Amino acid sequence: MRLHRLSGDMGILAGAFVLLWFAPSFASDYALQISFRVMIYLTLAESWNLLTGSVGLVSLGTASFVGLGSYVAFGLANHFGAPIPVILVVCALAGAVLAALVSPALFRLRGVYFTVGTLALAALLQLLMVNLPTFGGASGIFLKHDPPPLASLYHDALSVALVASLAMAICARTRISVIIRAVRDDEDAAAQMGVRPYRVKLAAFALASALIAMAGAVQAINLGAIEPYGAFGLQWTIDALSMVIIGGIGWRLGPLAGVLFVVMLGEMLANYPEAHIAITGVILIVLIRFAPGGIVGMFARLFTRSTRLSSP
Amino acid sequence: MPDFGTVASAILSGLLLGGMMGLIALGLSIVLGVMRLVNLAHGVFLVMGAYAGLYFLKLTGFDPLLALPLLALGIAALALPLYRYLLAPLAQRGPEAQLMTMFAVAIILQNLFVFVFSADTRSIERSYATLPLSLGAITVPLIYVIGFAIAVALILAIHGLIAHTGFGRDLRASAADPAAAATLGVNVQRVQMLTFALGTACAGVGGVLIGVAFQFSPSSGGAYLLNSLAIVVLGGLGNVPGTLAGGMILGLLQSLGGLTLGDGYRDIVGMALFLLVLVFRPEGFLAARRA
Amino acid sequence: MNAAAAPLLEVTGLVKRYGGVVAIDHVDLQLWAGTITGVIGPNGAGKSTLIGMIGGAVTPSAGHIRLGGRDISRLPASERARAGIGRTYQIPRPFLDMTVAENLEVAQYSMAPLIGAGPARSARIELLQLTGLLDVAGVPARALPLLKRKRLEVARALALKPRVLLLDEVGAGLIDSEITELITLIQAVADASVAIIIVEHVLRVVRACCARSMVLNFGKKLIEGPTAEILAHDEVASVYLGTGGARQSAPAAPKDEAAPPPRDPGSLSQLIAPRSSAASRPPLLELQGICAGYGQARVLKGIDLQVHEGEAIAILGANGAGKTTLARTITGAINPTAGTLRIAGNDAAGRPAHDIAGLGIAHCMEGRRIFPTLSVRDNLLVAARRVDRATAQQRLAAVYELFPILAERAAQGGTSLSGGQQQMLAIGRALMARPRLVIFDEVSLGLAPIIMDRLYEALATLKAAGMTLVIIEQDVDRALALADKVYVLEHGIFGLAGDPRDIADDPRLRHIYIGTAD
Amino acid sequence: MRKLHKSLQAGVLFAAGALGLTQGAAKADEIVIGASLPLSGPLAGFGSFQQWGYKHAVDEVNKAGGIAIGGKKEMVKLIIRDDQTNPNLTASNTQTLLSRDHVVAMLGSCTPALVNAGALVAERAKKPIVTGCDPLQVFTSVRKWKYAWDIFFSVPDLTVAPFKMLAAAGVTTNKKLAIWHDNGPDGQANGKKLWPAFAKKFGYTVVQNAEFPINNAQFTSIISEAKAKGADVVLVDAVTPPAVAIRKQMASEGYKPKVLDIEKGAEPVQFAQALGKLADGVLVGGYWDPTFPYPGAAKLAKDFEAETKLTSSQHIADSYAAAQILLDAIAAAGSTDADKINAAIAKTNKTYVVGPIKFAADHTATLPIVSEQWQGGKTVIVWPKKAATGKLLFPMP
Repeated sequence: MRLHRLSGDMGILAGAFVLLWFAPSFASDYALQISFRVMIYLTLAESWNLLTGSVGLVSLGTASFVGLGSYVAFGLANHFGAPIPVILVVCALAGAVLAALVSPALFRLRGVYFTVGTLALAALLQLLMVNLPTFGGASGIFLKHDPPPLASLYHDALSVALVASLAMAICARTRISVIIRAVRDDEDAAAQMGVRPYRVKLAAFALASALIAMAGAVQAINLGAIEPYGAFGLQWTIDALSMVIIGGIGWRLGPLAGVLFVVMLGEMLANYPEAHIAITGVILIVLIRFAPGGIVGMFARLFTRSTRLSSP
Repeated sequence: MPDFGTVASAILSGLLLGGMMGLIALGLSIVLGVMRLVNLAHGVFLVMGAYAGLYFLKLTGFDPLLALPLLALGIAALALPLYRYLLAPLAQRGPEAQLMTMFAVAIILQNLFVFVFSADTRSIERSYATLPLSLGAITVPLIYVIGFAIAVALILAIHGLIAHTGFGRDLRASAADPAAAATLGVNVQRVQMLTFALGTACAGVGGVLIGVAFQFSPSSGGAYLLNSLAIVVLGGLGNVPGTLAGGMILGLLQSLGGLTLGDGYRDIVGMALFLLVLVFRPEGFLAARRA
Repeated sequence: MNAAAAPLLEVTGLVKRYGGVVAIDHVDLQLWAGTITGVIGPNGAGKSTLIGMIGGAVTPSAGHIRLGGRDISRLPASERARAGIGRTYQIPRPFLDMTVAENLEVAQYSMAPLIGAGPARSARIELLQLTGLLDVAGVPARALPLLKRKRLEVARALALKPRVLLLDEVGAGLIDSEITELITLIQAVADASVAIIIVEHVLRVVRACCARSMVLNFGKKLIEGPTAEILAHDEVASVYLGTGGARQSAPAAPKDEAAPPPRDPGSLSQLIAPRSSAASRPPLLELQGICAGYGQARVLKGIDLQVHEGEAIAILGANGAGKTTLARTITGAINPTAGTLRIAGNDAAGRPAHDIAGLGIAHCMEGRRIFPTLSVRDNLLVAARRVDRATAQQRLAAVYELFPILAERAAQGGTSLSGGQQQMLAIGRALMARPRLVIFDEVSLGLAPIIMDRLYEALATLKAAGMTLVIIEQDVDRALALADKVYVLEHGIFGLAGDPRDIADDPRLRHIYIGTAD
Repeated sequence: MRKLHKSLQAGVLFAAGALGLTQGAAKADEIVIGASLPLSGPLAGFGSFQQWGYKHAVDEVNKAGGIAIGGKKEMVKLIIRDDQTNPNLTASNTQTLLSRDHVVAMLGSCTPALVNAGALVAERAKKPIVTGCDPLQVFTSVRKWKYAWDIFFSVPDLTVAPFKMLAAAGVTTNKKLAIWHDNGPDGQANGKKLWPAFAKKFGYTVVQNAEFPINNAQFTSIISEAKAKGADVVLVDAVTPPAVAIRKQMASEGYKPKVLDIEKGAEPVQFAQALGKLADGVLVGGYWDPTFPYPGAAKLAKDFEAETKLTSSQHIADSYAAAQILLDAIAAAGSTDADKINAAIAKTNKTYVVGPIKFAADHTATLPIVSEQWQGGKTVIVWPKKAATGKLLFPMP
């Protein structure tokens, strides 16, 4: 039954992927730009939803891995002339390795302490990059060669987002989901049943970090220039988190809904630059207050059957 | 190698500054303890306090440090409607909803400050803020000593309030088990509202001190928020004297880090220390002293 | 039992210290496959700590635990589970948002991630059948009543295919008929390959299931042997039951805890609100057609109740009948969805909890709910509201007179007390408001019989002094002995109400409360 | 399953609808140019000056009837987006302006990180971008530009100015120099390389070289070290908030060097407003002042102050000039074709409000540097002599 649902998800994802893959041939440049942004944010949001919505690790460390991916990608491109697929694979590995390196420390922390620990990690990495001249210091690094054209970058972002969505589908639709939810609900009780909570959390953390690092790499190549304040900026963390909360935390479709909403809202409000942020804040407050399960939660109440991954 | 005077002055000013940071962190700490809320608008409340001090001086000509109680009350009063209309309705909804709401409040207020006061860097100009205080080879800014004295006095007053009064008992009970406290007759919403106001007032008073001693702009709040979080963890959640000690330790170590590694590494030392404490004593470095 | 064979589980010199307190002091234990061993002892004897150390939730300070010859003392809980140790929690901890079947999948898939879906399913069905949960396989664990949650605990532990099964207080909180069902389950589970440890207050379970038992007292093994002999032993009786002439000779419980309450109720007037003088006064508490619940689940379905000043009311009922929901509705922790709630004539439905407390209703909550960060004294003072310092001190003195141990421990942290002392603190705290009516919710739950006696003496003293009481209890005998009037909750309505003597003899009580005679 | 499908469909429809809504319908007879500016975040102060400069130039052209394209006068529409001081947003804003609003050319943001992020996008899209607010050497170090143009000061000009000024004024110091700089890009470039090199050339001894985080607030140990070492000359590279803190703490540490030059941070009027009397004597390099003998200089400052009731800043000048250069180029090209505009920009040769502009082969035009000193709440140009509006206050009070 569960596998049946998984194959359904796979089908939809494959269909969407094929459809979107050919978007550059009929969509406008603007639509492509927006889609690129959606794919990057979707990857971040899916990863954050896996960590927080499913495993229960409230992370404020998204920026650490975006920055890591950016710097690793530039190192590979500038020093070795690596092609993008290679860059993505290495960045994913780097993200997973960093996650594995810091997890012995971070996983000792529970609840709000884990959260501030991840926040401190991002701040620490940013400060280190600013001060270490090896990595360009505060001036950052420029890509030596021109980045590939938008259509090609779009395909990279789309592929990363597909990998992220596939991974989340597997986490949500297979027996893995039972284990993940057990760890989130009651770590001790799960351990008493033979689940190794540390490994489960580490696997989720490494997976999310690998995905985020890949998104960071694509975004950095798109920019052509990186420096610590932008690459390790808190804004990445806040974006991922607010998109998932707006979309509906813990819901399978929450990240997608949140990303679409926030990106569209940003575009619509961009013509009022002075008030843009304040209006976003007001909308955020109203949504949190009156749509507790986010956009998806709101819609789900209208349907009887729900596609809920798990309750928050 | 720097001489004795430089080292001693750095250590002392680090400690004094840490005391002021302790007051700011205390506001964050009590709100976190009672409401389980990491108040992401804490830094913006600090900036609000600084603007309040600046305009108080401009409009009345009176020294804002002398009018601190008045300013604190004013800022606390602003926190009440925020609690009543934004936070209280979300009380049953878990911490994320309140967290995100306060984040939204922070960006709205910051935007509002830019709009009303412009993005300019401001400072509350007082003549004593630029006087040195020398003791032999040791020189520290007089304002650090004044700020430290005010901060310590307030921290001790809050400690007394929490440890020895009926309100403090209600506060501790609400923090430990809000449902049980309510059943015993404690108006938990009122306690939370007053705690939120008190925490906001701490940020506001800290903001006036920062405004006089340093400078501020609408976007200054973020750095103080991060520092305060580090201090809360260092001092142990809900531990009032620990928060003061945590602030002073952080200030001291940042000064020492700056002296030994260069000032570029000040913040790194703070962050690294913060992570180390988190990892080895997540309940706080000084939590053992907790009652 | 084959004494010559190597034991399946061997515990040697096990020690657990918490700071200066020794919770388990050099305990040895040997278990063979196919046996069931009972562990009994008073509250705080270290029974749960022992289970925790064997299961891996608690790290031993010293000593060794060997499973089939392999030293597992330092392994984390997950590895012990994988090595074949299954445990249940005293208070069930199912994954609330998962269905019953999914709860079992957690154990299955963690042990054998690649097991085929078919075999896993049939193994699950078999387990669910064995534990009587097949009909609720698709129900979220959140919706299960206590008995089924306890069964789920057992089923989850069994899904590990354990070699050693640790059952922690599976009988606690269950009524007689439910305990009978549990005994049947345990006996069905036992087979030649499994060693079972049962930690239990309910002696019926131990008697029925365990061939051998050991008694723990103050962290030490007091005695070990065949269950029947153990239970007949004088020393055990004095330690555990607090009965008989052995009381002086054994440290059954600290003396101060067992001291009788003051005979002179004079000081109690500080703690009991004076009666109103009006002749035609309305009932102190009046419920009409009260309905309440949580979200979609309707728990109370039309409750009518009147409590007059000076009355002692007992509310009985099986687990899940809605007793605690009723208490929470009266005290404002949840709002009724229908009906009227009047306190001394004032409409109180929908008012917040602190308002209701202000009207003179105190609630001595289930689970005690002591504030860990407050001292004993501050725990008490929280409840003395809107009174001057002198009055608060008088009330404090009166509570201390009722429970002298609280005066001794006044400056200590609230949760540093033993379970019984914490319950006294909870009662004292409820009285500090000088309430007009107190609801006592499961005050005896999880306590040794001697402490239960002591608490019920205190309640009797309060009643004698004129206090209005609502007692929510599972223990029928104690409640019937104290109450003027008894109500029995069944599926959210009062199935039976009346004079305790009539109720006690009423055959319907047996039907409603204990279940059918067989 | 069906629900999921429905939701996906709904999502796609929603997205398509939203995109349709936001498609900016540019009128046929408009020339659209765009800019992404830091209107919020730490650089919001700069952003607001630039926004005024850009808008002012566009307004003037429109008041004069617009620009002739193919013989027909068209109005200019300037679309500004906020990048929140985040280079990621500068890039995406620029992408959106190019692809959605079909702007014919861009105006730059402020500071290297933001300007470069936007310029790289425009460069790839082959659309011209004219900017100020990006020091020339940083700008040219990014790449060889084809479509991006920068008018600003040259970094060596700025860093050498204090030395030249002191030499010209003929004042005596003990030639002991303390350098304090933040760890931002220009802070590191000036503080680590350029100043020490010039110090050697001009015969100064660097007794201290301290680096601090960009938003540092606590400088007492740096200051007391310089004091202990007896440096007469202090050169600082910092943004305004730490600049204010440095000046305050120097006073409260009782440290009075004879010369204090704070690059970047001491430039805006808020520096003097925040410090009051303490600002007196502080030196800072500048590239523009209303007293400059260029057409429209005095009027520009007057217009700004009349319109906004705020004190003017040099940032209104380079932004105003950048916009004028672009608009002139569009007019010269008589077309909205990017390459034609770009070629016209390259041919720019005219004196603007900031001085004569003629782009070098590396797409830069250098603004001359002057040394300014705060005196009584106002800046006075003290060097070079031909631009001077006042006398050097020495030593610093």
